[in-house]
Amino acid sequence: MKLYEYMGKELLARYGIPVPEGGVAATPEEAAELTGKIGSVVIKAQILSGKRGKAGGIIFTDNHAEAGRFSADLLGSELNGYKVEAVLVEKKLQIERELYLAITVDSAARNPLILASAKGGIDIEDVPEEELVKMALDVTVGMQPFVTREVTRRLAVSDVVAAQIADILSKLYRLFVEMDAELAEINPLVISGETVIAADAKITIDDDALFRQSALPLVEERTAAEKKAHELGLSYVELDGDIAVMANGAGITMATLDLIQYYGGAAANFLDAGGGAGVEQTARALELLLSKNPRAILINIFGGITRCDDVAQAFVDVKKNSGIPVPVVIRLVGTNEEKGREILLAEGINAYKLMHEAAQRAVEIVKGN
Amino acid sequence: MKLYEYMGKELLARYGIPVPEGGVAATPEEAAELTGKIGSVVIKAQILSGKRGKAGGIIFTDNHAEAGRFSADLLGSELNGYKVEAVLVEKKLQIERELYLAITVDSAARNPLILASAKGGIDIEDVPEEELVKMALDVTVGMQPFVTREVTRRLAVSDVVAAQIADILSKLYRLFVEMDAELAEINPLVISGETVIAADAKITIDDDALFRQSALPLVEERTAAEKKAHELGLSYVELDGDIAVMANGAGITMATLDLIQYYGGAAANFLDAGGGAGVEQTARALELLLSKNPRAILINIFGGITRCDDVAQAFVDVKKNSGIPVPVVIRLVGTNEEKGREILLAEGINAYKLMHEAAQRAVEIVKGN
Amino acid sequence: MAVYLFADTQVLVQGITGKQGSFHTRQMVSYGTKIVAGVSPGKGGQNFEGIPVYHTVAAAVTEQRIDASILFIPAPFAKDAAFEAIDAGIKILVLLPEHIPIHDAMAIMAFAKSRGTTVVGPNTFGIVSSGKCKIGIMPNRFFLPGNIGVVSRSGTLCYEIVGNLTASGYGTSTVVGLGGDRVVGLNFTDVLKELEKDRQTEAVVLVGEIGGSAEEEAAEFIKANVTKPVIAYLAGKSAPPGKRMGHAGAIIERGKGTFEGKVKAFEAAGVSVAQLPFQVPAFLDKALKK
Amino acid sequence: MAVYLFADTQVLVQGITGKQGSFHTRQMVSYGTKIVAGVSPGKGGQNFEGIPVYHTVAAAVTEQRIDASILFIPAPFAKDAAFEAIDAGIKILVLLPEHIPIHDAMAIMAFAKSRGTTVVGPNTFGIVSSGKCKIGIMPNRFFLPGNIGVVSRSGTLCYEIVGNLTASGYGTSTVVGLGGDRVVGLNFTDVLKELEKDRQTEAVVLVGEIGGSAEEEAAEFIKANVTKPVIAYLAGKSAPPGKRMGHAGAIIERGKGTFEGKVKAFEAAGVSVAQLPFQVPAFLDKALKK
Repeated sequence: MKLYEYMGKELLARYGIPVPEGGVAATPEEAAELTGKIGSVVIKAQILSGKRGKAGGIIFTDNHAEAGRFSADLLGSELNGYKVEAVLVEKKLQIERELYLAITVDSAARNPLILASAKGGIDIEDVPEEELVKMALDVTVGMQPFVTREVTRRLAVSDVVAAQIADILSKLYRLFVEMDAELAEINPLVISGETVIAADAKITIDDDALFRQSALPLVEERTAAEKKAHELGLSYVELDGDIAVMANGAGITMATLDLIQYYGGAAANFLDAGGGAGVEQTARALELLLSKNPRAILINIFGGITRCDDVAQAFVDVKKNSGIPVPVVIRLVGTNEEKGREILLAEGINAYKLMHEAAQRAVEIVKGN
Repeated sequence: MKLYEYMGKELLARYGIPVPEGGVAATPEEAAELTGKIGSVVIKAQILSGKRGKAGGIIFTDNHAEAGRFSADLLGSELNGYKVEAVLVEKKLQIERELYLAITVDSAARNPLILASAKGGIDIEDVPEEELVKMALDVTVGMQPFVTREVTRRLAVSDVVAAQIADILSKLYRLFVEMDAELAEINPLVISGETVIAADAKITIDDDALFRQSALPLVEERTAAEKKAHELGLSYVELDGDIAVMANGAGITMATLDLIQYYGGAAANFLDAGGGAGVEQTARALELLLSKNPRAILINIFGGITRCDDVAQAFVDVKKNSGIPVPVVIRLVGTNEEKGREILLAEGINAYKLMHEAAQRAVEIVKGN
Repeated sequence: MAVYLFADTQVLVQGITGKQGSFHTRQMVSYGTKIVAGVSPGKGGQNFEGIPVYHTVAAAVTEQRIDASILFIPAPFAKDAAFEAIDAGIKILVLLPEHIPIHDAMAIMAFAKSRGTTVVGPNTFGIVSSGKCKIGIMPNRFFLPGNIGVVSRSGTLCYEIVGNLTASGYGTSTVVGLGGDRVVGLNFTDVLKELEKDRQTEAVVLVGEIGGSAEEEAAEFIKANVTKPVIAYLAGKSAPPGKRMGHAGAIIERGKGTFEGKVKAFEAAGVSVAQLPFQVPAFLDKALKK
Repeated sequence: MAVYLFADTQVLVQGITGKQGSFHTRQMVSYGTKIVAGVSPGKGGQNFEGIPVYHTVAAAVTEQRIDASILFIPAPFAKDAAFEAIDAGIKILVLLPEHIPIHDAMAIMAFAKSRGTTVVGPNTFGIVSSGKCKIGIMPNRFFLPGNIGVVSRSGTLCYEIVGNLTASGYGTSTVVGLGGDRVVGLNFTDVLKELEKDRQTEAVVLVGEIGGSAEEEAAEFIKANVTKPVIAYLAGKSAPPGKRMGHAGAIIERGKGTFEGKVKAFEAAGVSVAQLPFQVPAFLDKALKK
């Protein structure tokens, strides 16, 4: 779960990391009032996307009327595809130098990784590899003084700045661990006079750890259908095509999508019904697919824990209760396969044995063959 | 540094471990007042020694006058060789069962060790090995739920008691680590109704970590001379014999003491002047030895970092300034040996080359040979 | 011979009395796996269909030799259960649960490394040495003894491919599910190293997917160290960047972990990449000159 | 051959510019030790008498091969410096400082174990392969090459005994100071294992003391595994129980770690225990039939 910049900064501040004076505003009046109070400010649209400056989502002003007008234009509008629901009003910093500082998870090495660069304010992907400071952290020992000493050495900053960065790193690591962050990024980390301040914050919380981070506000990035799927315990992603897909297992669902593309079609979604979904859950999944008005449905079941008869029964139930107005292609193999085939045959459907044949047929249907 | 029971209990309480209601009293009036307030109490002399009950250091009463009289007798008196300067007045517990619980350092295994027993209230040394629950802790993972689950399983306590002991163990481990304890012992840990309470506490803090435990009151167990030695950076222990000993290095000092015993003498002290002691420190060490009025002094120097001429010079300085009224036997080898020998020869002392010969001579002197 | 698991491997089931645990314990027993003990706090002293149940792993290991353990434990408690098994000295740990927090996964991997424990998963279907010992939730009937080693990041897709192998007369030596999470224990390289040494294994099928760099690392390793034929199949060719395809690891982020990059890496290592799952047996025929 | 340290061992000095560090660096260099780098935060880029000085250990290891490091660092900062060396991959760490908090020592040992680093000390005089490489503070002139391995818990007493050996014509192969603290890295058993394998070593002198159980464990190990003659000398026979004799570990507590218990254990293992330090060479003559 990505946090808005203002939420990230609230976390930074809670852990004792310096952030600019400021506040979040949900109305133009609040933005104007904050500007009046702070003086020279920067106002930033709060959306879960970078490159806000280029899109017109950031201004500098010391005029509260201008702050109000700017915020009125932004609030409620769309920026980079995201609706702006709040702006952050912050004291404008005297920037002498911008650095980059982050802690993230190194999947391959299976441990946290410090990323730092003496060049900040730009996308870290654009920093040349040789200017990027990377340092692995051993979770059994954490952020020790020797680690911050090496990071600041490689950043080649002055002693007074190094001491502050060391302090920020220790606090950022505590935040990273205690808040179950996948990414805790400060970009830019600004040197202003003798002081080091976090001018932006990008923090992503591990979705799987939200159960123990209940104090965090929920930031919803998903579409309504994706949200509904999540509540049903399904893994669902909306795509641009017209063949709705359901399969059981993430890998096989991806492979099904690939086959549709291979035969010249386009999938409307990724839907992994998981292993062991019963009649009820499968029926809900089908309804979800129908709600997006696809031109065909492809169901690909390789029954391990999932029982083929359950899937067939769910199909029959949905058809009876709400009707299925589009063609359906089903592939069924595995646990209770024969029983499942019988149920479908009674409905006039001959289930496929091979997944690529089923995918090919679904594409043909949509193409009108 | 050993803590008094009342200090240990203050620490336990600070970490959220249940202790009986009560308070510490330095005067009979305070003890009487606490008894009046609490009702049925136990009053315990605060000394750094066990077996206080047998020595008359513990009573149960619900009469504040009796509490005052008992405390008046105890306070200022000596118990098991320790002066009683305070008593602990605590609510008397309804004891259903007594357990033992401690965390200590397992030197050989180089990690913390949980010690527990379903039999408490007695010296843990008296618990048969097969009834002792021992569980090693990995400092990189700490006190995890699975550890406490195994400890309480082996203690064979009820679920409700197990949950409380698990909680106490977690808190005790945090205390053990954060307070730099070498030993954190609760004996007995009392089951009173459905509640588990720490009825006694024995906590020892690592002397080497006192620099970062400055919030703790200093408990002084040493004699005046030992305290002075400590301030001089010397390692000094008083013994019962009459030959004062100074050497450089703990092992060689012990060996020197052994040689004195081997030849039939008795050492007055252990004094390790350390490696690299200069003239000044050596002189102070000599003065310390003289302050205990030995019948002879044996100095055994194997100069590595320690310079023989420094030791010789210190000897000459002390002799000139304050006089040395007892015979001195010196063994000198190693760094700047020749120079040291010359300095001593000028004072009429012929330094030995071999440590056993020097020790033998010192014993002969005391025996009047 | 197979790798990791053998006919005499003695297995513990943590969470044996739960719904998942009990169902899959029966499946594993019927496959022939030697399940010698179960752990279920509060149920020590009982037994599950003849298998002794203990309160803790420590209690189990004092009475039985345990070579491997599998966890049917809800994600929030999986870290403690994994630590318990590692601390008790168990050398192979199969982490079934999905949705284990990534910080817990990192902690488990660090502790396992320090104690020399091999971790499979989390979010894996398990591991099986066909015909000898299965520790996981894969359907028994597809895993017949043979000479093909299989290593996969995903579950059902792996069954699909193993099903295709079986249908074409190819049995499997050892099949390992690495798990779909970002941080997992065993990776392709670890398993390839073992399969290369295994006399029973004649060729290896690698089932990968988009996201991460595990396939690229595998390709590097194969180039330098693997002499046996390796056939790869990769899922996610059609996935758009920035969308997480079910698995935590299956996402193309910042231009990394793409299908094309992985195919390129494999081809540079001499690995044949099948376009469609059902092509794998034909690729094997060619590689093994059958 | 010797053990642990060899003629080509490259050594780092952490705290090289301090008073102790600079003095003993000169001593080590004059003994012939290859000191290739020093670390002193804030002094990176300088040099100490021709030896390059770095700000961090990580910086040093990127420019030099470092086999071992010695710490001249005040006790409160020793843990961080030790972690730094271990994290940088240094495989032998000599922890000179005394008064390192015991919790720090436990943390260092756990981290070192997980990374496969050998720790000598804390509160040790160091380790020397005579004539080849000395990492420590022992006086150079007593450590002449020969065939006797020596392992000791205390410093000056060890010099005394090595001095006696030298005077009797016995040189030393490798001499290891285990350190006087309660929690130390290498113990008698570890060193005995190496010396037993070392072709240069013909016999071993073990210098122990009261307190702890290290000598008893050594005796057990010798009984089962050591074929070379072992002579022991033990300090502390005359020490009363409950008094800590300088070393944190040298205390008889609750009837454990007594002189008598240790002598008994050694005698049961066939180890000759010398009553007086100067007797050791004669015991060696007898054991080696000279």
